[in-house]
Amino acid sequence: MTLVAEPQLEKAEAASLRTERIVELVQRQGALAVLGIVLVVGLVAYDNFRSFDNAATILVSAAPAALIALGMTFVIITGGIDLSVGSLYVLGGVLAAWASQYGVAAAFAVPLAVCGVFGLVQGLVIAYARLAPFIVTLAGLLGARGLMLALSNEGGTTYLVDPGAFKDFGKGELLGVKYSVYLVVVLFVIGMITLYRTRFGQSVYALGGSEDAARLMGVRIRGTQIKVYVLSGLLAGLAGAINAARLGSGVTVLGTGMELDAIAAVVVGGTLLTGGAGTLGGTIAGVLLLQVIQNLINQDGKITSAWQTVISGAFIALVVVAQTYLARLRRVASG
Amino acid sequence: MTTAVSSSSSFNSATVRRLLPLYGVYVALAALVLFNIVYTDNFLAWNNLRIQLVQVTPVVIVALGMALVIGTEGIDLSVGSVMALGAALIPLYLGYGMVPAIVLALVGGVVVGLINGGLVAFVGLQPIVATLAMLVAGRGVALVVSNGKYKDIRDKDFLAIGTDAFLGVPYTVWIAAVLAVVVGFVVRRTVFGRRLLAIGDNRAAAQLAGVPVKRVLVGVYMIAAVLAAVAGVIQVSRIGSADASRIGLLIELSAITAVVVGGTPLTGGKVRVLGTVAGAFLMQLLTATMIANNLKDSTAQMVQAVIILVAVYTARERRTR
Amino acid sequence: MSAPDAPLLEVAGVSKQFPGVRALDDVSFTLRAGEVHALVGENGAGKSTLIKVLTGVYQPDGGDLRHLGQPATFNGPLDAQAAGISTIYQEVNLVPLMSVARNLFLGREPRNRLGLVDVARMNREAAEILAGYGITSDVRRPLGLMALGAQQMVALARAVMVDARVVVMDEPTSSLEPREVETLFGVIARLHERGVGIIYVSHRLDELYRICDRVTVLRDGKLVHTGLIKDLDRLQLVSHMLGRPMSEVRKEGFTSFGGEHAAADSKPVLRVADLNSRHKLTGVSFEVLPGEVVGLGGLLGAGRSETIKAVAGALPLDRGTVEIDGTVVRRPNPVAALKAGIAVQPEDRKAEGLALGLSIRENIALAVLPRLSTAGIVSERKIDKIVETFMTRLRVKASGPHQRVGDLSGGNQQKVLLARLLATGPKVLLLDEPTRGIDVGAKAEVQALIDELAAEGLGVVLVSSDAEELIEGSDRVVVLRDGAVAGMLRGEEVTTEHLMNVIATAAS
Amino acid sequence: EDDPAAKTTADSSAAVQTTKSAAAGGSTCTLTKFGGQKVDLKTATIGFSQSEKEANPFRIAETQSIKDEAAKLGIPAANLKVTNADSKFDKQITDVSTLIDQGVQLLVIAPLNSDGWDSVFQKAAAKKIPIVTIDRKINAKHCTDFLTFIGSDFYEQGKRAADKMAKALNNTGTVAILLGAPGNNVTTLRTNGFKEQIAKVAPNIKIEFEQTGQFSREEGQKVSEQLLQSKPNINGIYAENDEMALGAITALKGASKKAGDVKIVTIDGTKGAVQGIVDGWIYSVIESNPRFGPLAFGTATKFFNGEEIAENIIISDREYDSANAAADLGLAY
Ligand SMILES: Nc1ncnc2c1ncn2[C@@H]1O[C@H](COP(=O)(O)OP(=O)(O)OP(=O)(O)O)[C@@H](O)[C@H]1O
Ligand SMILES: Nc1ncnc2c1ncn2[C@@H]1O[C@H](COP(=O)(O)OP(=O)(O)OP(=O)(O)O)[C@@H](O)[C@H]1O
Ligand SMILES: [Mg+2]
Ligand SMILES: [Mg+2]
Repeated sequence: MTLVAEPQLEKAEAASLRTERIVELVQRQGALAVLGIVLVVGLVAYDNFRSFDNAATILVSAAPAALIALGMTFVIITGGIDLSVGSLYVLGGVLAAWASQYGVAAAFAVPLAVCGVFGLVQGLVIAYARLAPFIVTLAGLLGARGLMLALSNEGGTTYLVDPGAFKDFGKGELLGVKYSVYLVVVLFVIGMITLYRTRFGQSVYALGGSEDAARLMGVRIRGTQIKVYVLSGLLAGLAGAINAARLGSGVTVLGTGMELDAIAAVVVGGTLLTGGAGTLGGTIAGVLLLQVIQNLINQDGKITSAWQTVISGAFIALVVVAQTYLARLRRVASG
Repeated sequence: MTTAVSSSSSFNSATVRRLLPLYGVYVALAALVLFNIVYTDNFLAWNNLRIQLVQVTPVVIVALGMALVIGTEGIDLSVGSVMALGAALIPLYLGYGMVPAIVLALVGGVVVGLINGGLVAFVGLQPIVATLAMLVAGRGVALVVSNGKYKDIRDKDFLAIGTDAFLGVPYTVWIAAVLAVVVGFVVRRTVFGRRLLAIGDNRAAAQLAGVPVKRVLVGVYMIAAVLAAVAGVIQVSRIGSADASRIGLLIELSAITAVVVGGTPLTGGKVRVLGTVAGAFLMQLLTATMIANNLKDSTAQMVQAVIILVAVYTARERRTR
Repeated sequence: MSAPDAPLLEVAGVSKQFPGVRALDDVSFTLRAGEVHALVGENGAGKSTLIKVLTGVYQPDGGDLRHLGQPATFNGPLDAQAAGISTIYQEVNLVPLMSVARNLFLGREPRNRLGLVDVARMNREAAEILAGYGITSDVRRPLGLMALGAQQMVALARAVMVDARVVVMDEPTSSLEPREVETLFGVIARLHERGVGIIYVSHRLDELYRICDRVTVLRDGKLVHTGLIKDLDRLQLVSHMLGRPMSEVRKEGFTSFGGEHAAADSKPVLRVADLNSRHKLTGVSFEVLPGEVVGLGGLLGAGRSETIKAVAGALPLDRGTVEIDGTVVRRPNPVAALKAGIAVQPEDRKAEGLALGLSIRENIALAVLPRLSTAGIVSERKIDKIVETFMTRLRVKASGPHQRVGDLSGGNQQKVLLARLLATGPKVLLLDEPTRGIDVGAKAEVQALIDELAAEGLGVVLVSSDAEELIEGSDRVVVLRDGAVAGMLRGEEVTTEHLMNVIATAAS
Repeated sequence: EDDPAAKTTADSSAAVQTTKSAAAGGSTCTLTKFGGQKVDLKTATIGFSQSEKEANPFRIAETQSIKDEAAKLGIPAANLKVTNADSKFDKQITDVSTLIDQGVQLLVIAPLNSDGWDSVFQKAAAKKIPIVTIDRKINAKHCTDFLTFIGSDFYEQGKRAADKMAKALNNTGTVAILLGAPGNNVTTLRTNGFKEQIAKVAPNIKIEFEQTGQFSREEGQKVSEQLLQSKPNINGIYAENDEMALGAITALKGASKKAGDVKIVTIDGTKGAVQGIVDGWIYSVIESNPRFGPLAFGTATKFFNGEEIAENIIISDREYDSANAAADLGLAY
């Protein structure tokens, strides 16, 4: 026995199914489509946009944001949200720079451990005290920033990355592209496998799709919740670490508004904030899209900082509105 | 958000459990006041209380609107930018007098509210996304309007709003108090308020029950934005300058915290106005306590994090579990 | 392990308290291997709660649970599943956004050598399994796009898929059409042969007599009877459930509907003409006279709910008009429809009907707020009056008007919803499955009420999957198929036989 | 509407930066030592990376000064690429990287932070692009990573503020500090300079209160209001920028203090603050001159002409007090 559904469908239904599939594709890959359009505009309008260097710059700059958005995607698919990532990102950077004196392993391990524990605590509170993720991670945002300030003498001390393997990691390139970009690619592939092809991934979707149903179907709700917040914390810490390696120091003035940027990227990538649906491919497209827009604004060089903000905001709205309309079209097409 | 599951309720502490969410924020507030009476110099001086009242005003006003939005199961991240926009509009028409300038600032709020509400109600965007876009773009517009620069305000009448008092209580505090009463009345006693809660509890059901859902939603976002604009105007009158790049920065987080700490659940269907005001006071007093005792910024932020968690934990709804 | 003849599941003296309600009070229950055990009782009797206690969703406040003769505690549905207890809960509990196959296999996905989910195999196997239940739609599509009945079949397939020793079904047939019910009974028969113990909850008595061996009756959280079902006749069973002497209980098998009502010469109160909505409705037209009950018949997915929604202005239309008392409703939307005098009771009362977090009072008043207010300010006095009137009239059982609707039993929730409709003083009532999931007592009351309302001159449109209810209750039946009118039964033709005929010929 | 360009040009001759010590401290750098190419500024592409939104007087004046000077030198507007990091450090790093990709031949950077520029240096060094940092220093290797730093000595500013405070209070009293944004080296240096100098010259002055006002007027006012409640007997306020000082004045007015009751010393030299001296509210303002255009382009020209360039070009900042405020109000920005 195989799939028997389609042959039985009448012609008209088959046709409507086909349009539905197309609309679905466009909608799922909406960010990618817009990214394509924006890239074409950039390529045509700005000479410098075409260079390999510029592409490399876009990728490297997008790396930390991509990692944060990766974790955020998991969290948002469960129907949660993580506002603490911006603070954890700074904290991770400071810790990595400080720990780099003990070698490259410590430089990665310390931020991962601390930010992971931060995520764990948030996950535990969300899962067991059943407080809204929004509020818990808002407190996490303050807590992590406070910890970062405490560690850095109220932000006054900037730890420099020790010359050594960790710093080399930040400087190193392969085929003209920084190592961090490869790391991000690898992690996204692992992320995709985890999300689409493991039981944990299934439980992430189930939890976001319907918490009650998931519980009754035997999904370990708390375990899943805790895991996604740990994951998000770890990735934010790692993003901080690779950024510290790149910058050569544990900069303390980073990260404000980073959480909103990450959320925007994830949402632009087509993930529903209500949970239950979303893709990592969309998230990558979302991250790159926001980065490319910035890049184009810089290429132009004449847009004042005030207008830059207007454009960014309008763009987010535009993409999301377009997506909503496509989703509606799809629902109509599928009846 | 969810119903049911696990554990049973016991009876001995049942009353406490029932009352704590309702009055937890007031208990916390009282505890903090006691702490301050003992440890903070001059805490009970009228001047000090006046300062606390004046400083909390913008958060209270913004939080009132936020509470309404949260009551519809929404959220409004754009309030800070709306404050900035309101502030940026003030100097433009102050030359024609105080009233036109204020009216214009409020109209700015109305416009943003219409856009927010439109995106949520008609386009069907999730509130957090719609208002996130507006958070970014709104401040940009404020900066464009103000030409990127802040302006000092010299209009005596206008500055009087921020500095003068009636019966010893500053005008701004009166404004906040009146707004709180009005919002409380709207929630409890008006058709609009009932409808808002029904939408927050079950939007589909409200729709089928003939509630003009879209109109109510647009109304709610408009009120939130206008209140934010009012807060912006008050802030300008208090500081004496309109700085679009600074005013209202991160106030959305303070406002949401105040609302949630005050016992309004993020899941909608319920609005607690007095709790919201108390929540705002709690957070204000917390900051004041830490500044007055010259705590380091790092410590202050960590303490604040813990207190938010504890407060929200006590205020959380405990039904059915 | 345990003694071979030990009961599969056994509870002794369990109690469960919710804020303000004692949902279970010292209940004992035994499930033996190879039996189909009916669990019956009025709405709110505690059936679902007992099931949730048995399957680890709730921890009981007191009492013992034994599994295969051994004391057991289940710390969650997963524990129960591991012990071979599968459950189909009352509300379809699947994840609408996930694909059908992923829903079917959630938590037990087939994995390849790398430990990764083998998606191809999962889809293949899912398609095979579901074909056995008569479901042939694409298993890769989101479950939510399926009809409710099909979703219920997926839940059933999921529950039976594993080697379950116990299968619990909480009202599995409430959203199934007759053909699907037969499939379900086939599955139950197979399980029965395999020696699986089945707990079966339903309000449909004839089903119980067809498939069940033993019956346990709950009332107000207490055990009132347990024994072989063949030892009880329907009258006795109903009298146990209601806790009233048999003489008071109506003769079984009949609905509480009376005779015909419509005055043939009056002008139609509702006229629906040529409703079209892409993929959903094509050219639906019918009329309802004042005092007439018009039934909408058809199979699941025939477009009955869609028609109701379209008339109520809740479904975007490409074409078509709705006329009340000769006046066309312009710009069809729920507000305009309500103003014109159309009141709708949606199919899913939890998702679309009631604001469960609000009080009875607020729910009843919701639709008529403008009438109960001056200048936008509500009059508490007027609300109290109207709420009291309707709570009394519909005999809503609650601790008071301020009780949260979510805490009421299904039947009482339905009554609150009806109260809200009636409070608007409608000319036309659209009722989509008004008695779904409510107990015999409440059902009779609702049916009597529909009669009464029609007698008062309202036009009623009635949708019901219960053929008996539809036939007994309607003066005319409009039969739908694929979103179009396939036939019409009137007068003498309004019989189950004719209905089946029209559906069958239309479907062929 | 006031036109900042017109105003700046009007007093630019008087307000222009002057260097304090052309060769003070550090090594020197030449084009050969640096290894770059000679570039004619008039036809070159030049990148300017601004750190914060041009919303406060300092940033407005700074960006305007760079643009004005470029125009004065006849550099086509299209050749001057300006980016704004909107106070986001990550964005500034990306901005500068993009500028390098666009082929700029000279980088003028107003850095948001002193550390964290490794990746930029790596990239700029590969293309031998000289970097001139203005207003804040970057911690890096001179003549390899960057060409020169032009700006004020923040530590010195703190010390000068301390001297003024000591004088204002006659060496005794209690003082509060309104700190700048935490984690900012301007804050750190202005704080350390002030504290150390106070300890040295006026040990009887007690610093009883330090809270951040985030360099903003609003926060400055809020914190000052709290301060005046918990420490009503404060004698002096040291504000690490003018904005916070102006906020403090509003707070003092609100607490019914009179001008001069509390001595305020502040840093920056904005019009508002200097006016504050005239009005009697502020005791003294230490200037931090933002008009970097002429000096930045002048230095670059010299560099490309083969002249020696010092590591630090420290500008001599003015100071304003009751003696000169009224007369020099026009010099403030
Ligand atoms: N989570 C809960 N919180 C509070 N009360 C509850 C909860 N669940 C059930 N109840 C109450 O417990 C009682 C028993 O409910 P239960 O759902 O077991 O009834 P039921 O027999 O399944 O009814 P129905 O036939 O309507 O499904 C009802 O009064 C109900 O209101
Ligand atoms: N087997 C199926 N697979 C996918 N979609 C279906 C299937 N059956 C029905 N549908 C869709 O589900 C919708 C259900 O229609 P609707 O709810 O109006 O049916 P109904 O006649 O009211 O049945 P019910 O008794 O459930 O109320 C229809 O739009 C139809 O396109
Ligand atoms: Mg039940
Ligand atoms: Mg239906």
